[in-house]
Amino acid sequence: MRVVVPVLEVVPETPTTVTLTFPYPPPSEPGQFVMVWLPGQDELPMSLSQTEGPVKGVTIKAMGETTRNVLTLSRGTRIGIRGPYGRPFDLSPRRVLVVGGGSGTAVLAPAAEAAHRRGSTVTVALGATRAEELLFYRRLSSMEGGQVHVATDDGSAGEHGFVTVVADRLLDTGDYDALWTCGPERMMEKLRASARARAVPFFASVERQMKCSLGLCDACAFGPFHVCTDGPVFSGAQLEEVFDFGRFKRDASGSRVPP
Amino acid sequence: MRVVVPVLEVVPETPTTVTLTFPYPPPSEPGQFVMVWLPGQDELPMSLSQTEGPVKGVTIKAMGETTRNVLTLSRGTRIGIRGPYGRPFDLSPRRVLVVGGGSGTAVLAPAAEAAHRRGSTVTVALGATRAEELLFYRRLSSMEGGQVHVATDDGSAGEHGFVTVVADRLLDTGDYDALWTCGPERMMEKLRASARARAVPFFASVERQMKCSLGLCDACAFGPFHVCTDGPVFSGAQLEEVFDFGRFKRDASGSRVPP
Amino acid sequence: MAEGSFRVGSLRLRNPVLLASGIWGESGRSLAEAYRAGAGAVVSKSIGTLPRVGYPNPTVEVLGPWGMLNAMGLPNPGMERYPEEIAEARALGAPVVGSLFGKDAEEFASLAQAMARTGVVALELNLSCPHAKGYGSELGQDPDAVREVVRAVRSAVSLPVWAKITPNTHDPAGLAEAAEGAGADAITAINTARALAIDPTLARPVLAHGTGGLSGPALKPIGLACVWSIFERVRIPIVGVGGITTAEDAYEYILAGARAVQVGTAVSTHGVSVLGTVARGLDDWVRRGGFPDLDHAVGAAHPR
Amino acid sequence: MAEGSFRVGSLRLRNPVLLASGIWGESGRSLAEAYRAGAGAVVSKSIGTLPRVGYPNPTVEVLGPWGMLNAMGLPNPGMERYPEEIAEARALGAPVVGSLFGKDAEEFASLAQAMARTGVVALELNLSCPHAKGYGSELGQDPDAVREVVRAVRSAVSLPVWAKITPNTHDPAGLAEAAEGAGADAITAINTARALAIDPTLARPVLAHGTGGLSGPALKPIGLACVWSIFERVRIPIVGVGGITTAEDAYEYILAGARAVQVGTAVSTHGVSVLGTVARGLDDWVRRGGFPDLDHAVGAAHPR
Ligand SMILES: Cc1cc2nc3c(=O)[nH]c(=O)nc-3n(C[C@H](O)[C@H](O)[C@H](O)COP(=O)(O)OP(=O)(O)OC[C@H]3O[C@@H](n4cnc5c(N)ncnc54)[C@H](O)[C@@H]3O)c2cc1C
Ligand SMILES: Cc1cc2nc3c(=O)[nH]c(=O)nc-3n(C[C@H](O)[C@H](O)[C@H](O)COP(=O)(O)OP(=O)(O)OC[C@H]3O[C@@H](n4cnc5c(N)ncnc54)[C@H](O)[C@@H]3O)c2cc1C
Ligand SMILES: Cc1cc2nc3c(=O)[nH]c(=O)nc-3n(C[C@H](O)[C@H](O)[C@H](O)COP(=O)(O)O)c2cc1C
Ligand SMILES: Cc1cc2nc3c(=O)[nH]c(=O)nc-3n(C[C@H](O)[C@H](O)[C@H](O)COP(=O)(O)O)c2cc1C
Ligand code: FES
Ligand code: FES
Repeated sequence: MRVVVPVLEVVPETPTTVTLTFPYPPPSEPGQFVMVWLPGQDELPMSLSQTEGPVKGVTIKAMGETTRNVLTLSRGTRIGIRGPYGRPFDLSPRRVLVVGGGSGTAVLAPAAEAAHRRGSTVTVALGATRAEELLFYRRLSSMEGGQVHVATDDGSAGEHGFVTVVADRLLDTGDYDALWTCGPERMMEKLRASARARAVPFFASVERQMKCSLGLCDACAFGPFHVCTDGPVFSGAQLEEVFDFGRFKRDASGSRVPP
Repeated sequence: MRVVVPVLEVVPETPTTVTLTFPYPPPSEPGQFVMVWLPGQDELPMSLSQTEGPVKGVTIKAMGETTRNVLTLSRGTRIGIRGPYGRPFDLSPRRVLVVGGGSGTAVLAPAAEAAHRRGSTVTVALGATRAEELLFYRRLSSMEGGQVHVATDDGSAGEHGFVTVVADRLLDTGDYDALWTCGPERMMEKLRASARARAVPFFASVERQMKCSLGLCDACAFGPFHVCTDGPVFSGAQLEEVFDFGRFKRDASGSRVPP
Repeated sequence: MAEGSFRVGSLRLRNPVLLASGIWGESGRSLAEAYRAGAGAVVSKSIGTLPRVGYPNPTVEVLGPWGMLNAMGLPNPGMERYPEEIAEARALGAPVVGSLFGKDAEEFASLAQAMARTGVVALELNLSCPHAKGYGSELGQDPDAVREVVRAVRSAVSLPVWAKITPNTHDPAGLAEAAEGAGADAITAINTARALAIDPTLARPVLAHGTGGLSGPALKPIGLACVWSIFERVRIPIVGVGGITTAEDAYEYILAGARAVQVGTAVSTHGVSVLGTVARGLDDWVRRGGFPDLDHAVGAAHPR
Repeated sequence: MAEGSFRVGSLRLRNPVLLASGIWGESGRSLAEAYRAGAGAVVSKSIGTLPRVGYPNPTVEVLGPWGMLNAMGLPNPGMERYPEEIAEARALGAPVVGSLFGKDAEEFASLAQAMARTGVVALELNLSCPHAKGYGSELGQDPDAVREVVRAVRSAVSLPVWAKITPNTHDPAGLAEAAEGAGADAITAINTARALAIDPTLARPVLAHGTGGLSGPALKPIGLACVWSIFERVRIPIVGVGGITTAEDAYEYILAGARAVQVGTAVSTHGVSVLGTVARGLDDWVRRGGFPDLDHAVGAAHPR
């Protein structure tokens, strides 16, 4: 059931991304998402980037009209929250490679931290268009013993090029029990191939059009699954069953369109 | 919420009265009542004459069409039950005089037994039109150390005349912490006067037209009270506030008529 | 809100939370108790010309904490006897809104005259009785019948006239417009929604009458939608009713466009003190909503 | 009941429990999954001529375990694109009832022809779309419009035609009669009930569209009453829908007069396996009720 809460903090993360925190006591796990209602505008699915304790957080990148308006929200603004929804990351793997692309890192950060706290070894690779768009670089670097590898499209930080190249190298040089990723779907699709080739269990957090988030309306139909209830985290094996993955999404009318 | 249950036993108690038992686990206390639905006929309030354990019982006297049909019910007939409703007898008094008139004894028997089990001294006076209409004489006589005084209108058992006369004598010769009664309202009204005159706390189980039994419809309006939720057991002090007691009841239209 | 500062049209009441018709309304003393428990006014049981015993039991079915059905069948002592109940309620200080039902405009008008003589503060017309013209329908589902009834009552009495609207219609606002056009002073919305419960083990309806009316929390979203659409199309005040249990519920009705509310089923599920609790809590909600008074909150959820 | 022994009119289905329209119906694969989970057939999302994105979010509001509101706004990929979804569902073995919505008889008829070519087993006409003639009303609230639409579709296709009735009416049976008279093969009853949720802290409706439709358990007593009254007045089969979560609920609809049922909201609250669970349990209820088969239980709660 939806509750209306005040925004506690608006933390700029990159020039196009902010974190909103708000009081929301229901327990949640990394990988789960909430529906964020900006009254008078829209209600959007957002992964929790802060999953512990009574104050939760979401990290939002300006994409369209609504998310652009989020950048200018102020403390105290009332927003509606319902959830958490969906299935979280399985935190049991001992050696995890985390590959984030752009705002996809939002959902990976709490998962990486939780795994790290449980004693897993967490290796992180982050991709972004340019240095200042790197999300949660500092947050993830501060995990003790962890290492954050970087790639940017323009070479302004880390490697010049795609984070998938960095990920492939890491896969080739290290041993991993799992690869976790969230980011542009074509990036994830590439990583799935890389992980499969190396027999590393693969888990991706997938985004689709969402309306009900209750497994009712079919807006998030994804092969035999619904992203809202069966995902957003899917295993490589599950994704094998989804023809659309990396190929199609559905727009708000339910029509298949390129992802 | 209503449940439909099979009648387990149909026990004849007098030529005009039967006890029905049925499985109904919800806990109840002596003085409370249930709504008994005879599908296709009517739904009537009936005090529980058996309040303990998962099998409950009601003891019904043939008065009108529906209750006459009850005499011919057979084992296995399905009836609807909802409740228990209402406030029970306070079982704390140590010396109780119980005065039953006709089928009113149905509600007094489990109360008398419960008080007796708790160690109270219970004296019983029963009235009926004639010997064979005495209800629960044997049941109440079997309470260890208890005593059952009897009056019949035709003198065919016990004293010839009204049970109120017996009660008055008992009140004059014994000490009581409470008088409990159920029966014709004019009888109860007389007993109230007797108890008041002797400063014996008085409690009566009152009958009124009932429809919802939920304190909603006002069918059982009784001064400032509703019999279904504030009663059916009322104290003498409460009855002081009810002009209608002993004077008027309401018919199904809500019109005041003689009791 | 200061005592007595609150109005529905020309009628002043101590607060905007009323007891709904048919609940605690058969006896004058019960009406008075509901007023004592904190209601702003109390609506009587719907009264017809002759005594009616109503339908046989079972007359109610509890579906869950979220709702119940009833088919009482308009039991009432009739207009000849009922004035003694109103007299008792009035003697105890309670302002009574007299609810009426009849088969046609003529019967409504003559009931209205009789009810007006009892000293009620307003009349509420229960238009949910079987309609002779339309098989299986209610008089209050037909805008022409509503217009006729309201007009007849309007010209028979000078008291405020409230028309109570059914949700069993495709166009509640159209019915309200008909009532407004005919001179109604307020719209009460809504009565119960037509509903049925079947006992599967017995393969028969639970209520003796068969179908009944849904009340309680599940009726709230339906009542809110009716008030919402009525508010968009009439100017006279709306009295919201249907599933109100908490002050928050009442406030939602106010935001949707109601100027007062009535509480029915919750008197049973939450005790009669719910009337005072809702009245006090509503005042808090209005204040916390930043409105100077309730009038400013009326309809505030509509886009401006 | 043996597989395939069950019928709605001339249509044979493996069991009488269908997936309701608008639930899991945007993609063919989801329809197939619902069939695999045990539905007797699946009803598609309501399809119109052109793609529609529907209303903005929020499109749903959960009120409690007893009900929810939605105002999706009929999102659908349009009749040009949707056949590929039906093809996928059929390829996976699922019998699909194609649901349609249009603004008038002509649009319905041409949609029906297009839908018929996709290989659906029947058509369901969703008559709950805004009606041009009546302000604020649905096309399906007007018996004349219902008659016109059904007649046009009837003469355009040879498939079974089901008319889906709204509860937002004073006379559901009258609408059903209109559909029957115009040649409908079955009545589906009911769609959601008009309802509203307001957020009191924000003083605004929760759903972006304002009003929405009530579904889930709270709709069951309303749906049962509609099926009850329709059964009394039409002879074609009725498909009952509204608040069915358990086999007991489905059986109550059968006793009220339905020959098949649809399950919507419960697919979300109880998972898609609810379809198979209800189908199997319904069979048990029919047997335990002492009926030789489901046909004998249809309408059995009506007085004979
Ligand atoms: C489970 C889930 C979790 C999510 N978590 C987050 C999160 O943590 N942070 C976050 O910023 N967003 C997240 N999203 C995406 C978010 O819900 C919005 O879809 C996105 O922010 C765009 O919102 P908008 O209304 O401003 O853009 P729109 O007006 O809808 O679109 C603006 C432009 O961006 C494109 N676009 C929109 N969404 C996407 C997308 N998902 N992928 C690629 N292109 C897109 C559109 O095609 C369009 O060109 C999540 C989505 C899902 C399903
Ligand atoms: C809280 C409560 C508990 C009850 N417990 C029992 C019980 O344990 N056993 C039991 O047999 N009955 C009990 N009753 C009474 C019972 O509910 C019926 O009212 C009564 O049995 C008559 O039913 P009927 O429909 O057959 O008679 P009706 O057809 O209603 O009436 C037949 C005749 O009996 C008269 N009559 C009906 N009821 C009464 C009455 N209460 N007092 C005096 N005259 C009456 C009528 O005026 C009429 O002349 C209780 C009532 C209440 C309110
Ligand atoms: C037991 C009962 C009896 C009712 N009797 C009447 C009546 O006589 N006249 C009337 O206009 N409404 C009557 N109603 C309808 C209520 O006044 C009210 O409109 C409806 O119950 C919705 O409000 P609620 O959900 O708060 O109960 C009755 C309702 C119930 C539950
Ligand atoms: C999210 C949602 C979308 C719906 N979309 C449609 C639709 O497109 N066409 C239609 O005829 N009914 C639609 N309905 C109504 C359902 O088919 C069904 O009639 C209603 O929900 C009542 O059944 P339920 O209580 O089992 O959900 C929709 C219902 C819901 C909850
Ligand atoms: S968003 Fe509606 S089914 Fe997933
Ligand atoms: S029986 Fe309805 S209030 Fe007591």
